Amino acid sequence: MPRRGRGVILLRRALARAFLQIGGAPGLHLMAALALALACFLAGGLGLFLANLEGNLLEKHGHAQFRIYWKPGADMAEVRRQWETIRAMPGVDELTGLTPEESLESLRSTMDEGYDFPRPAVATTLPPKALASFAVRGTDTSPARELLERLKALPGVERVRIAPAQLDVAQALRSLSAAALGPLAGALALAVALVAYLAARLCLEGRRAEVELMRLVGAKEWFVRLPWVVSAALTSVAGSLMGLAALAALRLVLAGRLYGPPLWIKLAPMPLEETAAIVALAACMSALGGLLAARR
Amino acid sequence: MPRRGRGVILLRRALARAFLQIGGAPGLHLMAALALALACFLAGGLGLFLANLEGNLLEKHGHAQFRIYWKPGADMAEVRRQWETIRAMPGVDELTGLTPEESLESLRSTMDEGYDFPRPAVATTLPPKALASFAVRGTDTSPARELLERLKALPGVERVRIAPAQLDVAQALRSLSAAALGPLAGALALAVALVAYLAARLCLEGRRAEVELMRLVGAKEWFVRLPWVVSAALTSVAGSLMGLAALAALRLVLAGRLYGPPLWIKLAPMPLEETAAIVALAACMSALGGLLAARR
Amino acid sequence: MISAVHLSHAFGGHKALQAVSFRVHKGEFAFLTGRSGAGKTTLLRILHGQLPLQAGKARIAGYDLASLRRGRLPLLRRDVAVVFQDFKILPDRTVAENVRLPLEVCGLPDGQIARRVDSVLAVLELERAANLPCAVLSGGEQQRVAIARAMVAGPKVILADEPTGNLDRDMALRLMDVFKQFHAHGVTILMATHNHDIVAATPQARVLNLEAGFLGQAGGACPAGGAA
Amino acid sequence: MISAVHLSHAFGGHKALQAVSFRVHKGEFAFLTGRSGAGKTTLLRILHGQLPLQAGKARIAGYDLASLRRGRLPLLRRDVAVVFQDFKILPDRTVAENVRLPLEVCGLPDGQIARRVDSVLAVLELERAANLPCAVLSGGEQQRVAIARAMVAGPKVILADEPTGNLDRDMALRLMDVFKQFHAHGVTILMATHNHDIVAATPQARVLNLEAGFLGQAGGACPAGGAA
Ligand SMILES: Nc1ncnc2c1ncn2[C@@H]1O[C@H](COP(=O)(O)OP(=O)(O)OP(=O)(O)O)[C@@H](O)[C@H]1O
Ligand SMILES: Nc1ncnc2c1ncn2[C@@H]1O[C@H](COP(=O)(O)OP(=O)(O)OP(=O)(O)O)[C@@H](O)[C@H]1O
Ligand SMILES: [Mg+2]
Ligand SMILES: [Mg+2]
Repeated sequence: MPRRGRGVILLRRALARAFLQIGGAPGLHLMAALALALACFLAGGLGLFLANLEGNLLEKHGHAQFRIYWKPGADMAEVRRQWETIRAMPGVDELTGLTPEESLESLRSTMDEGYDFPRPAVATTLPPKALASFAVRGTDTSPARELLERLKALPGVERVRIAPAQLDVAQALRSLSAAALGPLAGALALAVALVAYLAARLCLEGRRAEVELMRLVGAKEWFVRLPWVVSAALTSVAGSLMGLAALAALRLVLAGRLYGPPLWIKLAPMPLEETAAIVALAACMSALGGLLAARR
Repeated sequence: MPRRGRGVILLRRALARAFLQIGGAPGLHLMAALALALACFLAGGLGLFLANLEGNLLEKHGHAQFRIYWKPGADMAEVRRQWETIRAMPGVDELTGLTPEESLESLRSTMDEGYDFPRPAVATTLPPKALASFAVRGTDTSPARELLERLKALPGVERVRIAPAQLDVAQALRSLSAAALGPLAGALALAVALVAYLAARLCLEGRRAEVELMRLVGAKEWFVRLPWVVSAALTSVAGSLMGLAALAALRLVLAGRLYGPPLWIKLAPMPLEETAAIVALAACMSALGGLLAARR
Repeated sequence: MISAVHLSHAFGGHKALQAVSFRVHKGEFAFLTGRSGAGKTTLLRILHGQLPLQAGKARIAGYDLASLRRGRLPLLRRDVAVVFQDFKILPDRTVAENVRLPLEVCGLPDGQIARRVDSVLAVLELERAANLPCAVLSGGEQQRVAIARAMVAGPKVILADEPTGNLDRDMALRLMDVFKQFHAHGVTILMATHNHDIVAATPQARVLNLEAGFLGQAGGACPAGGAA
Repeated sequence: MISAVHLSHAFGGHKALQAVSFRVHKGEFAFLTGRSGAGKTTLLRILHGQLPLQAGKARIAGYDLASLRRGRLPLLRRDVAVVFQDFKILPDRTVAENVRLPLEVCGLPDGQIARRVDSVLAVLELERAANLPCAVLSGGEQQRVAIARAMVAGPKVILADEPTGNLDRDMALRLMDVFKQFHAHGVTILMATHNHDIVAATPQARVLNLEAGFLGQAGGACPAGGAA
């Protein structure tokens, strides 16, 4: 028998052994897969929640708003030119300019339906104004403060208000989720690893004698260990896919409920790379568990 | 030797065996406890989150608001008497009446600092109004609709607006959290049970021969099983306490950050009964695992 | 002390015991012989309550196996000790821990346990190994641990299944002397064995010869069969 | 084929082998005798690479144990088969599965495996049990499974550790005939045993007598000692 032919037979046999191991203790492997599925479901679920929280926070709170007021009765042509200047300033995302008439209109729209102000009397007393949105990054507020000074220095500008509460909320939520994410991610990775290791150990515990015996009758080390590595990896891939599928189904159901009147919250699916990373992590941890458990 | 004395010796020995089993495989028991700690940490953490979410939702969104407008220039004495009538209606939690002057004042307060309306001109055009808050329970909206009809029928009332968006948000969030809580609680209970069972099985796998042998040399069934039940329960009590302690620590840290400017979110601790329930559940599941694993 | 009437046992289709009848009196010493697979271990396992009684009747040490309730099985096993053919010792426990097990589970105080274990280890020449884990013992040493464990609690009946297979002839004969001492103190002994030397060296014993599940007569002993 | 020079082995403080030297030539049949605990199993385990070489030299089937790399140990074990004193069979696998294991791990095609397994089971009178799980076998049947597994791959050397302890005399002698057939085909055999009958029935074999870790000379064989 040529050496090559035997190698192929051995490889086939090692892989067949992996499947036989699963088939030989289907309950145990199912339980292991289920445990992993649950771990992945929980890990993925928390990750999804945090990622979406972060996303929603960024959208709603990652900006500071400046309100810039000109003197009532200022020249609107001059004011419009200054709006362009502000729009070009670094860090300014968006600028909405409002003439006194537009201010009145927006004020009226916040009033109860059917009510109207005595228009000319009010309009002439309102100042032209602009709402500038400024993106806040990190916890450093000095760029925002600088911008405030620059806006105040514009000719014709009477007052500039920064919405400080909003700025603080954004920063508080950001630092909070940053603080919570680290420990949570750590705890979850540990949980997945532990479950995978426990499951692999359990699968192996009953077969230690077989592993030992195979060595005693002349099996090469790779032939002894490969089935453990493969079956552990297969079990955990199946388990993590199950968990992530359940998570995806939950997300679909929730997304349907959340993205509709009146909440309009968008629940983004987990990115494909993250899904793949979780599956790969679970497979690697389990394969490692198999490799270690089958060691001498 | 009297029968009684032997019974006491046996009981002592069975308990000693429980501790010896833990001491004999400290790594395994530590790992089992850790796995349980993580499961409890995650389960408790999600429970805590959901309970607090529910609490915050109830406080902010569990109410529908009615806006009741009288005709501009209505007799304020008559209007005030009607405010009292509404306050007494069933389901009405709170009523805030606003005279035209008060309406103008509240409008002004929403305006930018430093601006003032031309007062008499505006005030005479505003209607007296009242904001009534109505507690929404469950998903049944008919009591709210009934109330709406009763309010509309009041003499002198021109229009009644219900804030439908707000009512719907409250109900959407309630039904959402109800829908999410069930599957999540189920998944977590399953996870705890699985981890406990896996750990108990693993502890036992290496000792099956001993259990069998004890029976063969004349041990009574209770003496064979008691050590397994006790050690499994001890391990899981230790584990779940560890997990809940970690959770309590996390809550303290988070609560400090959340309940302060600018968020002022209150993070209530887990109720003592729930904590006890989780510990007891984990202990029972493990004890059951021990009992089953040591069966014939 | 031990009696069987028309005892039969089948595993699936394979008849391991066929209508076996015999009687071993209190204080008697009997060998159970027969070629490999004849059903010797099966018979001993039935008598120890490890296998259910399929057909026939059996009594041992005053217990009727047909009507024995589960809860009383431990009591039977305290009176009837077995030396298992495959030893059944715990490899990760020390010799002393293995030997003390039957005393521990019946609630004997620690002091008495230690004394009894020490003396039985001395008799079986295992003192040196007392605190070694059984996994490291030689085959013969492990077999002696199994014998020590069966003897330590002072049972009324000892069922020994091939207790000398891993022992050299000198050690086997020395051990037979120990069994004979127990026998002299009134213990009933039923020993399955292949070893003709020890059968020959024990003239006071009767020989029950199992052949393919049937009980023949050998060793010039009293006729087997008949109700207990 | 097998040679040992001043081989010593100690477990903790206990000296199990003390400067043992001997030589078994290619195609020779040798018995290893000695009382329980003399070190027979220890010696066989060293020769099979299960215990490290602590002191002295040893060669077997062309492999020098002192300089053997880990990766080549499987090759040694394909040439040198062992009948383990405690059988080391997998109780939840069938007889056939246990016996085919050495052929499986060396990559023999399935057809050849089936043929070889069938023939070795026939030789050892185990056909009836081929598809039974080993847990249900009698002691003697299990021992024969262990022997079948050692023989099935056609090794150059067979190290047999007490292979007849659970067999009756007839079966033991029939099995010795099988060993002798292998021997006649050029296989080198080193057999640890307590059984004087089979030693007496094998006049062509040399006897190496281990006593308390020392190798004495017995059976009128060629003098032991000397480098390989
Ligand atoms: N659970 C079982 N299922 C099927 N067959 C069994 C079972 N247990 C035992 N046997 C068979 O019953 C027969 C009798 O077995 P037993 O162990 O009683 O023999 P024995 O006389 O003790 O033999 P030995 O001297 O080899 O130990 C054997 O052929 C064995 O294979
Ligand atoms: N790992 C170990 N640690 C301590 N002592 C050991 C270890 N392995 C073996 N021994 C001791 O070494 C001695 C020799 O054991 P070995 O198994 O070689 O004897 P043997 O000649 O095969 O005896 P038997 O005929 O009873 O099988 C025994 O006393 C045994 O207790
Ligand atoms: Mg038997
Ligand atoms: Mg030995």
